[in-house]
Amino acid sequence: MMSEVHPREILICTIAKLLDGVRHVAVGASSPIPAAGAMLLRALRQQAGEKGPRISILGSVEHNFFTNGSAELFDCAGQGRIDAFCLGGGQIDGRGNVNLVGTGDYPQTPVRWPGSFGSAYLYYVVPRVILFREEHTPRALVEKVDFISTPGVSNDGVYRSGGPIALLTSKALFRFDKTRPGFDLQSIHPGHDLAGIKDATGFQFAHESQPEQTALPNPQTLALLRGRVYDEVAETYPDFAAQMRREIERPLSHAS
Amino acid sequence: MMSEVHPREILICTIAKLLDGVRHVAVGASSPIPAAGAMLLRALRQQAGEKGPRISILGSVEHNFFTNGSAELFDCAGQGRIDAFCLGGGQIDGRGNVNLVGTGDYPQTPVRWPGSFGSAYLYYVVPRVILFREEHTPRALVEKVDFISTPGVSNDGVYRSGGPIALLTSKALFRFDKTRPGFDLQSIHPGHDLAGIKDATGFQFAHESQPEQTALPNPQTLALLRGRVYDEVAETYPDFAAQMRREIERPLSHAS
Amino acid sequence: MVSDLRALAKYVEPGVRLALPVDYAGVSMAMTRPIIERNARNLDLVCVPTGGLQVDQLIGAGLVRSVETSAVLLGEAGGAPRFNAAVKDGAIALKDATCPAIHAGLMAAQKGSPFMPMRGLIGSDLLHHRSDWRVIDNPLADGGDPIVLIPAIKPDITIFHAPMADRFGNVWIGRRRELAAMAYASATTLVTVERIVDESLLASEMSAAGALPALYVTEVAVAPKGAWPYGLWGEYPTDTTEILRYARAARSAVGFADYMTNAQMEPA
Amino acid sequence: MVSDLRALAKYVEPGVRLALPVDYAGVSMAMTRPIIERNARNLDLVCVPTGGLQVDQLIGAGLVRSVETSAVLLGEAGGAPRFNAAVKDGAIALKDATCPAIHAGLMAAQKGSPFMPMRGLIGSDLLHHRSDWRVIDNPLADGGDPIVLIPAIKPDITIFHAPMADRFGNVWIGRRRELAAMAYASATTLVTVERIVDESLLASEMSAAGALPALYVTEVAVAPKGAWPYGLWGEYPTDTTEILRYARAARSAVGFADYMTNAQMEPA
Repeated sequence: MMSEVHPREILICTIAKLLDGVRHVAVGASSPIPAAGAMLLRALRQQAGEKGPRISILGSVEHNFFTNGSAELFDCAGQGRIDAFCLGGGQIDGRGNVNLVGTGDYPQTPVRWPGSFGSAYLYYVVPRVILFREEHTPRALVEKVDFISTPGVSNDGVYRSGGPIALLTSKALFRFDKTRPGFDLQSIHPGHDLAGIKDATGFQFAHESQPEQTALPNPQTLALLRGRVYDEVAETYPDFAAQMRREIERPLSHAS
Repeated sequence: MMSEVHPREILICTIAKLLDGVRHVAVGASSPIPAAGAMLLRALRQQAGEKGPRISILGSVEHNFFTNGSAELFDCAGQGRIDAFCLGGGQIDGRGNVNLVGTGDYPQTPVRWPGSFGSAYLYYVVPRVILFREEHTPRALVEKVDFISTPGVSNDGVYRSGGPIALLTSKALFRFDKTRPGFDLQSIHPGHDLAGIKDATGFQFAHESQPEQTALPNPQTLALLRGRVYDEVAETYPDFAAQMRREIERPLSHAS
Repeated sequence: MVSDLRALAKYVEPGVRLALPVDYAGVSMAMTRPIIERNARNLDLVCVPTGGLQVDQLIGAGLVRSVETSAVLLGEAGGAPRFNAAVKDGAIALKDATCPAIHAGLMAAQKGSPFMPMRGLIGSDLLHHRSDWRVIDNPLADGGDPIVLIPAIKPDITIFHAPMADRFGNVWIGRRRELAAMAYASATTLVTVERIVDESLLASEMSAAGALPALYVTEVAVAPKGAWPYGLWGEYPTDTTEILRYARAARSAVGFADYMTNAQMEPA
Repeated sequence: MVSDLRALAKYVEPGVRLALPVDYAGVSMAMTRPIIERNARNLDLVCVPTGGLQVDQLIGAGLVRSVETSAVLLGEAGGAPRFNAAVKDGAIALKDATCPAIHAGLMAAQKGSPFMPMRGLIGSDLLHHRSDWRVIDNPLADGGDPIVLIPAIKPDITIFHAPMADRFGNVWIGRRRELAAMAYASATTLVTVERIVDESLLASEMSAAGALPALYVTEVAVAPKGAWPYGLWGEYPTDTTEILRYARAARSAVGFADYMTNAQMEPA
């Protein structure tokens, strides 16, 4: 059973669970795994006779509901019409701060990433932000980011209707506790263990002594993903869908 | 010669002169005389081989350059792209204040007019505002308006890139002196005299002892007005153009 | 998505803040009588940015508590008789505004901001009577430079009429982009249309450019000639005769009641 | 109105503030070389809201003094090599922003307002490095409630590429309305298009809905495939191979110079 599920399929299914209940999720044009998670949730809800979430794919000409230019996503979020968003980051730290700008001292950062995009707004006003970074290393998950593109928490009195709820990597799922603030290890993906997670994580996190394993999709969900959902994913992310379909034909390794 | 010029044609030609040099003038959908003045200026400039002003007719589906809804006029004015505008008023007072709301104590005004429209913005930011009111009576031109929809002048330090330059009525043309502030009688239309203007005006104004008569259009200008310009006017204001053409066929009275 | 006008009118609960478009932008006159039949009172109207026949009729029917507007008039037919009478009687609260202030308030809501700054207004009596507007010194200037802040206008409901919607709930508004601004700012948006088309308006770049996405549209109902006696851009002209007929009738409360009882609900 | 690309490039004087669109919105790549040939230095770029190939090439050519942007990248081809090198060398001043802050600054200019308020940003290091942004307590709240004010962004020049213009200078921008926002905010707007059409885009409601009026357009020039190697919506896809080829070449200053000298200026 285990060997039948691709590690990225666990990520997709986990994202679908994290998104459950949202009416509208926005995903980036270069974020096939979050998009697939949102599409899986929609397929599951529609199978259950419900409407399922609206999915806005940013930067896509074909799959966008917007007609008012590139400001509309942010307006829409400001209106409270976007419930969930997936955000990556060059560095993510233990307080949920995200760095999309670069390493070292700003502005002459030795390593420069593209920039903060809309994160310094969306992270504040989208209720359910899922931090998603496949790379789970001390380089990516740091104690303290070198530059706060957007902060995990805000001081009392600062308008903040949204923020991080979880961090998903190739190795594990963390929940964000904004009261502490900090991450709680929720579950470990198959093939990984707590010691390895600790080694790979640059920040401290809370955890059970015996963390759970991340749940695998049941056969029905997996069938839906591999049928209808990959077909839908292929419309926007043809390379990704093709790659997934190639890899699930082959024996899989669970190494990250 | 005199009897050949309709009193409203003097108004139209006077407006064309007041607008001379503007690049873009906005006129109201129910303002045929200002529109005709702007169209006459455009025709004169084009006859001289120049481009002539752009004319935006508000609320007109056919003759508007706007594609961003009813906010665009105000945005456009705020950007400094509208040089001139004609503004009426239920009451206009000697400081250039305009009342478009009603007479008596607000809010339960015994006489209620429609409202201030965009005046409380455009009057501040359009450089050349021509106050235009055909009715020249103590009821319309008052010492002090009952309600300031928009003020003629602003205190030092208040952002104000525009304001009134003139007041044109069926009887006379006034220039606005914003330093005083107040109106200077510039010229009296044919058929009227200073005593009559004083009787008909509710506010004090400066004047020469022997005010000039408002200049009549020369024959070339009149011919252009009665030919090409009325044709253009007729596209947007068919009733007005037809009325003018009927009335210039008949002997004219110069009574207001 | 398609439902009938009475079903749409049920959204208009007593005390809601209701945004309505200017007479040339697509007024859903077809919704006026269903709203009056539904008899939801204490409505707070927001005219974007001015009001006309629909506003006058809702006021005449006694449903309106307050009107925020830059003007109310019947176009060529002159003043709005039931509005003017209600002003004189003090029967409605007035929030007199100027057009760009209404747009600024909606824009603040569109942007999720608490306010928008706006030039003009200082020295106008409009400002004196608007305790919700605030003057501050421009924090980006070196001192002085007063500027007015207009708070966000967040209508509960927007109602308008448009030429067409598709069966996915996208609505074609063309260049009447204030209709989009109203919908962005509002919790609920109810739209009547001349017709429903099969193909998605978002399917071609040409039609998408003038489309309000279904995301902002709560309900759509078909109402042919639904703006009548107003016109609808690109579709049919205003029936000025009918508006003049209303203007004459509505000079008195009795005449208004008579008009509303007996007048046809649809164009002849 | 129609003039050639070099004539358009003459508007780009040294030291101007130049607004450029995001890679999928219609980048006038056809103007990149004429601008570089014209050699106007000390340009202040405003990326709306992010930059790509054109920004990287202008930086590589040494024309850029500062960049205000939410990001610079080459899409699937990854980071922008000349931008990244210039950052590392301190060769350009950075005004790092976030997308809605760029939109807010342009909106302030569009509205003739000195600033727009914006939620978010507080606690971000972006704010610490932007002395032009200001935090105030929301004057409409009862106290506290800090909010950021973004000053108006008024570019001297906006340059973009669109599918078509008419012979009256109206430009069809479809749903890419940030192009209109850029033009509203800018003193001068230069547009390249795939083609000029005879009939006015304002003549039909359908095409008018996606048109930027000539009022905001300074010059239009025809440049077929003018966005290449970027794509243009509804017209042609991005040539990813060419962008990857650039990304590899521009890793070094020498490789960049070589690419700019030898690479074709037009699609094969």
